[in-house]
Amino acid sequence: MGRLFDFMLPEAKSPTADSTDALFHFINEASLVLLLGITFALIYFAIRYRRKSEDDKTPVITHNNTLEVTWSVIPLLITFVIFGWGYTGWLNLKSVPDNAYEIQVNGYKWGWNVKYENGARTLNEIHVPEGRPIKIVLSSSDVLHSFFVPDYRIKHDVVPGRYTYVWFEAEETGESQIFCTEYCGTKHSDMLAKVIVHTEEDFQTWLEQNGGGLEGTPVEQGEQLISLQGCTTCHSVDGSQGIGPSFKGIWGKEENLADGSTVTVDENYIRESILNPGAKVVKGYGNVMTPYEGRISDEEITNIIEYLKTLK
Amino acid sequence: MANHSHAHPTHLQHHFVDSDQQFEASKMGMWVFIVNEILFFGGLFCAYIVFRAWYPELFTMAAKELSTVWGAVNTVVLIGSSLTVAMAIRSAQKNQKRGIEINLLITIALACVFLLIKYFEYTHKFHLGIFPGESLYTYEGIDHPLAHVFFSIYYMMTGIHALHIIVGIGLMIWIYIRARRNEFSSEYYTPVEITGLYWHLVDVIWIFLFPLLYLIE
Amino acid sequence: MATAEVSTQKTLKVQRFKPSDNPTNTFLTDEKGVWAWMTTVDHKKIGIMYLVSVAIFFAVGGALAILLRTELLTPAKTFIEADTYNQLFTLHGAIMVFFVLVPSIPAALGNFIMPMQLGAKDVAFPKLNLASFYIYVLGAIFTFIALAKNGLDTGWTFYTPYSTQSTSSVIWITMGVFILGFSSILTGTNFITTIHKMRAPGITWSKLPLNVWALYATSIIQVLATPVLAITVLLLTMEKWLGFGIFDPAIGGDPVLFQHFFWFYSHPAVYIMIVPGFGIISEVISTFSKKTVFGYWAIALSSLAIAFIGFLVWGHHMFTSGQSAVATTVFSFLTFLVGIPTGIKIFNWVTTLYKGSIKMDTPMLYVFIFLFLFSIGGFTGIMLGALSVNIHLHDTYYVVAHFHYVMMGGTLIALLAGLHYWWPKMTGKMYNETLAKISAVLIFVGFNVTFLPQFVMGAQGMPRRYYNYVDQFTSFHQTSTIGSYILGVGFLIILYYLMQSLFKGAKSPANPWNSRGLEWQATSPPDFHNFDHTPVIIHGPYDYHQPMEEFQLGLAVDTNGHDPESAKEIIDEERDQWKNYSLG
Amino acid sequence: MSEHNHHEHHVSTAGQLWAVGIALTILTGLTVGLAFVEIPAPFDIIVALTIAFGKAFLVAAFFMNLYWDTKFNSMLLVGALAFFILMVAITLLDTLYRVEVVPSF
Repeated sequence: MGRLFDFMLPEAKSPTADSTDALFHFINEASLVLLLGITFALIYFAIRYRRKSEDDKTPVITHNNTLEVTWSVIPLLITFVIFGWGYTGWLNLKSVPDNAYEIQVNGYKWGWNVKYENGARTLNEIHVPEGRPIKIVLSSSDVLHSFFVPDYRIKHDVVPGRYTYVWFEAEETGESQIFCTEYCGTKHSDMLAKVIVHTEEDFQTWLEQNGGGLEGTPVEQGEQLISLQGCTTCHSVDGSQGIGPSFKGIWGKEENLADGSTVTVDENYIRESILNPGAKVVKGYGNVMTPYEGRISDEEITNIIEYLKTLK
Repeated sequence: MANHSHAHPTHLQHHFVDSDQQFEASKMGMWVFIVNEILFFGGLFCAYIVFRAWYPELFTMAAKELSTVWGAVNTVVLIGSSLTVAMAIRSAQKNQKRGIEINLLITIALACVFLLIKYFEYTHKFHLGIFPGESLYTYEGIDHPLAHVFFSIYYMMTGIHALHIIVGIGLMIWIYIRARRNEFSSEYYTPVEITGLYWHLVDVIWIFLFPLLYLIE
Repeated sequence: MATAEVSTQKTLKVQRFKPSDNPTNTFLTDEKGVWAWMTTVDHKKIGIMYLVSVAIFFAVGGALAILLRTELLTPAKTFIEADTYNQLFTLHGAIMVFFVLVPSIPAALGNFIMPMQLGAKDVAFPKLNLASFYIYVLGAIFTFIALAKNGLDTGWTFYTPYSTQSTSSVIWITMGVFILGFSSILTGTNFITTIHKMRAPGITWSKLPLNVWALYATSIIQVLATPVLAITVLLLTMEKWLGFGIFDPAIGGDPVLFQHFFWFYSHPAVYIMIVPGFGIISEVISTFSKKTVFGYWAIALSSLAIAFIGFLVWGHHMFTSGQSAVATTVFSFLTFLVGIPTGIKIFNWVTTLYKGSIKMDTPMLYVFIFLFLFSIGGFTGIMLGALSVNIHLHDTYYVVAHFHYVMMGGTLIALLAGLHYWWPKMTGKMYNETLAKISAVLIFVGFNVTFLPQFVMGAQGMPRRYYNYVDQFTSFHQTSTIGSYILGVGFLIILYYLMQSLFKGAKSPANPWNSRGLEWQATSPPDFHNFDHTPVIIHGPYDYHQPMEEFQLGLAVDTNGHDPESAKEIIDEERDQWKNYSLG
Repeated sequence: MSEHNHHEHHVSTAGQLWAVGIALTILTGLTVGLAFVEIPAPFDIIVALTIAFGKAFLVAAFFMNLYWDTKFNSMLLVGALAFFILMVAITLLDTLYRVEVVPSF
């Protein structure tokens, strides 16, 4: 259905968008009518009643209660309609269908960790089946973030220490952009992710292939872990400059710390820097990393260390 | 009568028409400032109420660390000082210069007593390791993970209140000096009156702080 | 009231005081020299000092905006680093809100004009007024210290826990804001008392200029809301410094509670910024259409209604924050209620033009620009108040565009209207009308080119506070950047012709616009005491059907008469006498 | 008072002031005493706050002279309290009614 303000909205890809879009168009169109009315009146009066001489006499019109009541009550009624409409649409956004498929998303500086029911994990990609309501349970490991998918018209802040949620139902296969919309620091604008919509069968296959944890030698697992955990967002593996020190050649290196002392990069230093990054910060870098205490197992740390040893 | 009000008394500032306008304006200005103060402390009370509604057990447990007796003594001390300030204004209205001075001195003394008691309360807590803020707080006598939050609120409320007491003492010393210089009379005692209003406000705030912090069972 | 029972016995004798077009003695010639300015308690000089400070801060904030827009020319890095960008947008917001918009109209123009509109010699507490200015300066110093140290990267909203974890100079800035808050509080206290106690004979509440009503409503908000900001930033400072555990979830606090505290001030604060603008619009629209303002009481009382309801809607900044569903519903409902009084104002202003004698001088041109831009700001505000739509639009460029339409298209345009309207009164000089109109048109065009595309890209999904952006938004961003340059040029032209007018401008008569307002019945620029007599008011400030002579009355003898009601009575009795005098 | 032109400022008698001071002290004693009596949960704080408001009223009305002052100053005080209550009430609408979402796996 073609509406005047269609150009403003991205194509809707979830039933959660329907009510929102209808209201968006209604308010825009009603506003346009009023705005044109006001503008027309302004221009008409300015021309019709322009000053002809400095001695112009104007009539004394002080007030008109009928008019005042009219232009108070009519807008009031319109806004009541808008309120009710917005409220019902919003209730729908909050009411997750019972059969919704649940996925956990953890926001951190700066990326999204995604966890599925069978233990599969992805970074900055949410794989979902089409035609099924999806509930995203949101948590944060550091500061406030906000989970926003324009195509589905959903958004919710991700609050540390609490769980929040959004839901949607992808109508067709394809990809939709995810943004972080609560300012969270240096790479806030790079905290992007994608919803990847599969057919039901493709999704099940994908889930099976990725479920059951990581496979391979410790070094191979470590390599996968540093991207899954989002380490590579800030620490490069090729020696290029990032938010944190590069992993290339880090093993066994003497690092100068911010407090003036030095430390040799060994197992204990790496372990401490993952669990409590603020303890020993390398000179020239900020203390901005999220502590991974409670979010990573000892075995995973060992695997990461094994991998780092190979990055000469 | 009419001549009198036409004469320009020394205390009358140039932009006012007469003493009455000046007095009423000053007093109203002080009341508007009191509105500020209420909302200023209001923010703290709001934090208090929100956290008390969330963690009632924390407040019951933590309040046991506060001394009801000394809190009550301080309440009476402040009530006494409010009384003497009111008496000072009355003395000014009745042209009793000695009365203003004596009552102000008693008020200042009582305010100092209040601060002294507060000082001992604070140092006792510091001694136990009850400091404001999670990073300094070391006391382990309260079995609640958020014990430091109660004391953050406690220190903030009583600390800002104590700051107001200190400002009040300064104001009253200033008023006292002016009273010594014979600046006040039944014709002009605006500074005494508005300082008094301020002091009563400080009293009223304590009247609420006392049961909310000390008397939780 | 006490004075009422007193003055009934007095006889008021009035006579006409026609303001001289060539005053020999003005507040500018009275006390000269830097020291005299710095220690003055004259509300007019203090107003001008505020105006200069605000202009400087606006230039800084504007320059930051130009840098930001330039960086956004390309989707990736254009010329500055991400961290620098984050600092720049934080500073742009903080400076524009705390140092420009909040003090702009009340403290600068309001300080100058309001006591004159009341026929008073000064505000109630002139020394306090000067103190407010220096507190403002002190707040600015703290801010500059913060910049010199580590800057600020939290956004002007200081959301926890980002702000408590940030390594930038948050504490210096929050202390700066704390101090600045007291400047605002004291100005508000001063104005409320002044409006109540300092009115000249005859100025009843129903003859109060709408500008004064607007400043009254503003002062009420300042007095009630600003202390909460003070306590909020104090708690935030403590949270960061000692770890209080009230706002930071890592140590037991609640970040959403911080947002409540913050917006309890910062939402009413947007009314602190816009309501004084409403006052200016009412004044200008009446003068340049030579007509009584339509619906005086509707406009006056709607300011108070906005001040009141404006306190109850702060949670509409938090619809996606995780606040409870009950709170969200209530806040959304109340948000629509605050839209109504604003709409009433716009309708009344437009109706005022009906059958007027409309002269499109620069101030009036700005009023028309205001009515158009602010209407858009208002309608998009309704859009953002609707719950479901808000979920989609929150924290996108749609919001950025909305508040720029309200704050810049509203407050700043109103400020420009007021500045051009009162410039002759303040300086005694006329500015170049042609250049003024050219720059007004440039600003109108530049503004829309800058911010209209932001509505579209916001609705498309472009989040705010983004250093990089996805390619699909490139053309919108580039258009917006070009618009910002046009805006910049517009403001530079204003700076040029206003400075030029100071040195080479034609001399302004006492009342160049033939306004009935009391401030125009003083000389331009006014005398040190504003009027060399005590003005007496018998007509409303917009009674254009009454002869000009009847707006130039003052007490014939110096008495203490200060009562509105009795003045009117007595003046009516003596009407014939002075009428002969003045017309003869 | 010979000054007809002046607003009559109320002058409290020493007895009035002392009476208020004593009443305040008694109320303080009362609230402390009641704190040691076991009053069930919501009522203990209601009683304590009622007494506190009573004391605040005495101070405002008689020490701060609101009882004899222009009504506008009382209005300022009541207005400030009203806005404080609004602030708290609306904040509580959020903090008391949050729903916890706990993930199922």
